[in-house]
Formats: sequence, structure tokens, C-alpha cells
Amino acid sequence: MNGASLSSFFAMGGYAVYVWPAYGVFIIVLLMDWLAPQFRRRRVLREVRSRMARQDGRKARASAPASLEEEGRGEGLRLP
Amino acid sequence: MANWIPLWLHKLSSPPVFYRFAGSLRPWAITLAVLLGVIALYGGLVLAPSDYQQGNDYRIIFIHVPCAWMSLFIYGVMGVAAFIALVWRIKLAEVIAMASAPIGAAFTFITLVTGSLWGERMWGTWWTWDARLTSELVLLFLYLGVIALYHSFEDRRQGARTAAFLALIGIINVPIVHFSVNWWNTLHQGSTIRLLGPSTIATSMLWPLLTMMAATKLYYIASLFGRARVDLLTLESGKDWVRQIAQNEVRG
Amino acid sequence: MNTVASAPSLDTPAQRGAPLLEARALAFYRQDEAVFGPLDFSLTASELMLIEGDNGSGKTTLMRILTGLLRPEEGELFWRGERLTWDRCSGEVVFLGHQLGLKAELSARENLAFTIGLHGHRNQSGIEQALTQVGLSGLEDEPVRKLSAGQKKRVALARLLLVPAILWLLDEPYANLDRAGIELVDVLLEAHIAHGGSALVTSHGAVQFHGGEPQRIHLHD
Amino acid sequence: MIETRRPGLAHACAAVLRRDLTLAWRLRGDMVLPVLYALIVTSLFPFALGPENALLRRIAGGVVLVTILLAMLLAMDAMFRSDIEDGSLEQLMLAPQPLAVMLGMKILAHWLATALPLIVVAPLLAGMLHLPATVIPVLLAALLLATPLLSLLGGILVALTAGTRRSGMLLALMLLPLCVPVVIFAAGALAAAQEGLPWIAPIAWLGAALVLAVVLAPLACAAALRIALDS
Repeated sequence: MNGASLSSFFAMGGYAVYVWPAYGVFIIVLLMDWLAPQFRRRRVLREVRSRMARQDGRKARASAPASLEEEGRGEGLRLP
Repeated sequence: MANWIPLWLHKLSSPPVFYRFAGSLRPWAITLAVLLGVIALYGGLVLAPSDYQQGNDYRIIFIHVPCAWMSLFIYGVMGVAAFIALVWRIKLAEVIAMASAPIGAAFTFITLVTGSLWGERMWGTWWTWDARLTSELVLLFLYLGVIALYHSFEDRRQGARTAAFLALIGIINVPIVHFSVNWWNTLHQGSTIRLLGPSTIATSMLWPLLTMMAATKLYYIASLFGRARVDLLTLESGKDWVRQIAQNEVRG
Repeated sequence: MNTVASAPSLDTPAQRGAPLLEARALAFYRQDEAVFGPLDFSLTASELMLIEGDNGSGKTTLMRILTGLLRPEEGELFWRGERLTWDRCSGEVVFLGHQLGLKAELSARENLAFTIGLHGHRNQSGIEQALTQVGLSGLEDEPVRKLSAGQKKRVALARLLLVPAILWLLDEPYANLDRAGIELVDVLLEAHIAHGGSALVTSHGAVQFHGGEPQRIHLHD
Repeated sequence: MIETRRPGLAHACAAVLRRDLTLAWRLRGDMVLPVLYALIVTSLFPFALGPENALLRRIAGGVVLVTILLAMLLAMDAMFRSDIEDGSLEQLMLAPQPLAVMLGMKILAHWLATALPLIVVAPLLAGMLHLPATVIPVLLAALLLATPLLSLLGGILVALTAGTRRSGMLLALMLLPLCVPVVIFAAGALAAAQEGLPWIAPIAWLGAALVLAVVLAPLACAAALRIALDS
């Protein structure tokens, strides 16, 4: 493709004003749609990590009185 | 005989299993989508001859039509997922329904913009109250309503179920809107946009169109999986498998 | 974390046939964190159960599940031996929650008349007597918005007398009540139990109950 | 043992209706607001468009319809709000009556309290914009069918937002797609009547939609409420 035909390709027979914005919107909107969850994923994992760090810190502090039950669903029936 | 279907479906609907499954499929889907998209664009923008009647601007249809189709298709997927979420209360179905909504809204938005660009060229106006454009606009509002309702709840799962109900109401609404707007158009003698005229389409135009349809489908799968994976991470952020992923990410 | 401590009750369910209300491994989570549970208990006729626990230990959540307004995440509930759905027990259960369900613009009499009507009855002659019984005679036609918090509670308690229900679910019935009011709740409960009714009562404090030793469930945070 | 009698549905319906109408009457100041709003909006149109009779006459039908729709939207958020806040809704859900029927009664009471006053002032609004007197019966017929339809659709959406914080804008966004057909047929009937064309068809469509909605909307409303409050 030489220079002249390339520029005529971009000119789209005088309809560049309509064709290229359409394709631009297509690409930009889908790119945004693609990137949004990637950023959100990073944020979510960061939050999980910081929560884990907080819990570890609490556990370390609480380990002084020794046997504290592991967090979870370990409830049982305790008779008085 | 149908015993095996619920079994593998049940397994797949477990969040960590689906997370891995979607993660392994997603790169393939997006690669194929981009590849097909580039081929379709090349075919549509370069190889297809310019139409002797309409000039070059008909090339908008190579994105307008696939996007319009996807906007309806995704609403259908969302409706099915919403139905499953409400009847069987499956977490994955809620996630799929809610992850579909923004993608569908994006495609609807593209359809509207490209449609109005086309309208500007054909009738010298950005917006005409044509039956199809109006229905598409209503569809966009339905998507936005679902998204807004979902985000107005503090509890994600409750928001998802409520928005799923709205999506189902919308499914009944779309044909009614289309019918009423059509009736309204005959009453007011509005204009009709015909991107694909009754004339037969040349093969040189048809194959890029179909390729682009395949590309948008694959893109939807890839984007849906990406969003669903993040939503699952958020929903299950207290579970061990998410913690493991969070830790591995920091090392990797 | 929850620990279930069940005191030895007067009757075991087996002695009385199918229990009125039975919970098996009932649990509820919010965002993966246990609100309460796994809980096992059963309630037969003429029995009172106290659900004790601090604020935020899941008492109200448990109550809402027992009414059927909320679905348990895990476990099962049975009403007279059948799986509990929200329409199965309605009419046999009356619920008194944090929000009393009274209209501030209506009088006590009008509020109670609505309750009677809602339960499908027409005869409103009992209203006067019920309001006297809860100590509100003379205030029948005052708008509820002008009553004190304790008086509002008494109006809601009068509802228990007007609606024929076997199971009373009372969420914090003692809150906002003075000494006489607390006694009133006890009297109402004793009379209900004596007539073959059952009740589930949540409370964050100690409860004096004279009609025998109630079952106790303790919810820990 | 304590005996439980068979509950009477008719008494329950009457009780709900009587209570909600009594409440509406006690708070009648709130009832006047939508009417006032409709009057203000309608009187703004001539200021914006100029007092040309011909122009106003042409847009009168549509303006009155849209104004009444917006006025209803204004009052819609309050349909179940106070019942959720004071716990009455829980009592309603636990009553030994079909919830859908009870909610249908609540929607009916809400329609009587908010839409009926608007329909009463509709001829006045139409007169302000010089709608021909011959079209006013069609306007009233269209409103009598369209407003209950909007109340029923609104009831479902209000039930869906029951678990959220106050959200008037959200309700508008959700209602817009649903009310498009209603507006189209109601305004279509008016336009046809104004041009002297037969207007029965759109009115009949509205009537058919109303019959369907009367049956289905309370059921959907009950289902939506159970989903939205299940937290």
C-alpha cells in the first residue's frame, strides 16, 4: 500500500468523519470494559491481603494467652 | 441418564472451580477474539469494495450490526442467568447475570453511537426516533437500571438477586416496547433506518460481518469470565482459596 | 463464634410427640462470617425458650429466620414435623420485633383493629379488654405517636392477646419497659404457656420466669 | 389448646384498605403535593413555549400525561417506605393472608390517594393548555387506565428497592423503560382523538395491559418484596 492509497484509505471516500469515530468508539468502549475488571481485581486482592495482615497481627498479639481457637466455624455444643 | 449433567454443572458452579476454569479459557477467548476482530476489520475496511450507492460509510455496519446483536444476546444470557439465580439460588448464576450487565450496556452504547453516526450521514440528523434506535435506547436504560439497583444494595448477593428480578421484568418489557414503538412510528410516520436493505448482501460484505459477530461473541466470553472472576474473589474474600490467590499474586 | 449451651429442659421432645418447631444444624452467614450457629433445638407445646446473647450475637437474625422472613444459609427448620415455609405456619405464629409495626398516626384502637382485620376477623370487642390488660385504659384513642416508647410496646403486646397464635416470637420484649411492664410480659407469657402455647423470647439480660425453668440457648459473638 | 379460626380474606382486604386510606387522610398534606407539582409543571410550559394557543393545543395531551406520570413518580417512593420503617410490612408478610392480595390492596389504596386527585385535576390541566373539550373524555379514559397500570408497575419496582436506602432517582431510572409503552398508547389515543381518528385501539391495548397487570403485578410485587427483604 503506498502513501496515496493509504491516505485515501483514511479519507474513506470523504466519510472519514463518520467511519473513524464509529470504530474509535467501538475500540475505546471495549478497551474500557476490558480494563475495568483488571484494576478492580488488583484492588480486591490488595484488600484481601491487608485484611489477612490485620488478622495475623491480631493473632500474634492474642497468642500470648496461648490457646485461642482458630477462626472459623469450629463451634460445638458446650454443656454447662 | 441425565445424572451426569447436574454433576459436572454442580462442580463447575463451585466458585474456585469456575475461577480456574474461566482463568484457563479466558486467554484463548480474547486472543481468538482479537484475531478474528482484526481479520474482520481488514475484510470490512480494506477488502470489501465501497458501495456504489452509499459510498464508504456503510462500513459502519461491520461494527454496528454485531454490536446490536450482542446487546440483545447478552440481555438474553443475563435473563437466563437471572432466572437460574432466582430459582436455584446459585451463586455463580448471580455473578454471571451481574457481570453481563456492564458488557451488555457497553455494546448497547456502541450500537447507539454508531447508529446515530449512520443516521447523521443518511438523514443529516444525529438522532431520529426510529423504532429500532428507540428500543435500543430503552434497552440501555434497562441495563443501567439493573446495574444501578445491583450497586444500591450493601449486600452483594441480595443486590444481585434483586437486580436479577428486574432483569426478568425487563425481558418481558423489551418486546412490548418494540411493539409499542413500532405502533407509535406508524402513527407518526417516522423514519426507519435500514442498515441492511432488502437487497442481497454481497459475499465480500457478508463474511467480515459474520467474522465480527464471532469476534464479539468471543470477546463477550472473555470479558464475562474476567468480570465473573473478580466478582467471585470479592464475594468469597473470606475463603481460603481467595487468600491463597492473594498471597501467590504478591510473590509472582 | 457461637457456643450453644442448652440447659436440661423439662421435657424432651420425644415425650411429647412431634415438636412444634424444630431446628437442625441451623446456621447463618453474612459475607462468609458466621452470624450464628450450627444450632439444634426443638420446642414443644407449653414450652418457653429463651435466646440469650449480647448485642450483635445474631438474636434478631435468628428470630427473622424463625419467622420465615429470612432463609437460613444452612440447616433446616421444621414446623410440626414438616419443613417450614413462610406460608405453612402463618396464622399460628405472631411476631413482635424491634419495629413494633404500629402506625404512628393511628390510635391504639385503630392499630389493633387493623391487626384483627388482617387476621381475618371482624369482632373487635376484645380491644378494650386487651388494652386494659396491658395497662393502657384511657389511652385507646390517643394517636400512637403521642405515646411513650414503653406505652407503644404495650400496644404491641396487646396484639398478642387479640391474635390467636400458638407460637409467640418475641424479639426483646423487655426493652423499653418499666418494672411493671416487665412483670406484664412475664404474666402474659405464663398465661400463654399455661394455655398450651409456646414462646421464643430473645433477651440480652436475665429473665425472671416463674412458670418453670425455660429452655435456654446462648448465642456468643 | 388455642384455637385458630379460618381467616377471612375479605376482612383482611378491607382492613388494609381502610387503614391505608385513613392514614392517607390523616396525612392529607402529602396528598396535595403531587397535585400542586402537576399544576406548577403544567403552568411552566406556556412560559417556556409562549402563549400560542395552536402550539399549546398540539402538545397539551402529551404534556398532561407526562406531568401526571412525573407527579405519580414523586409519590411512588412512599408506597411501602413507612411500612418498612415501622415494621408494619413484616406484620403484613406474616399475616395468614396471601401477601400478593394484601399488596394489591396497598397499591389500590395508594392509587386512590395519589392518582385519583391527579385525574380529578387533569381536566383543569388540559384546559390550561387549551386541549379541545371533546378530547377530555378520552384523556380521562386514558388516565383511568394508564395511572393504575403505572401504580402497579411502580409497586413492583418500589418493592425491589425496599432493601435500599432512599432512592428516588433509581426508581425513575427503573420505571422509565417500563412506562414507555404506557405513555405511547395513552398519548397515542389522545393524538388520534385530537385528529378525529378512531382512538379505541390504543385504549383497548391499555385496558388489556391493565387486566394483565392487575393479575400479575401483585404476584411479582410479593415476590420482589420477599427477595429484597431477604437479608
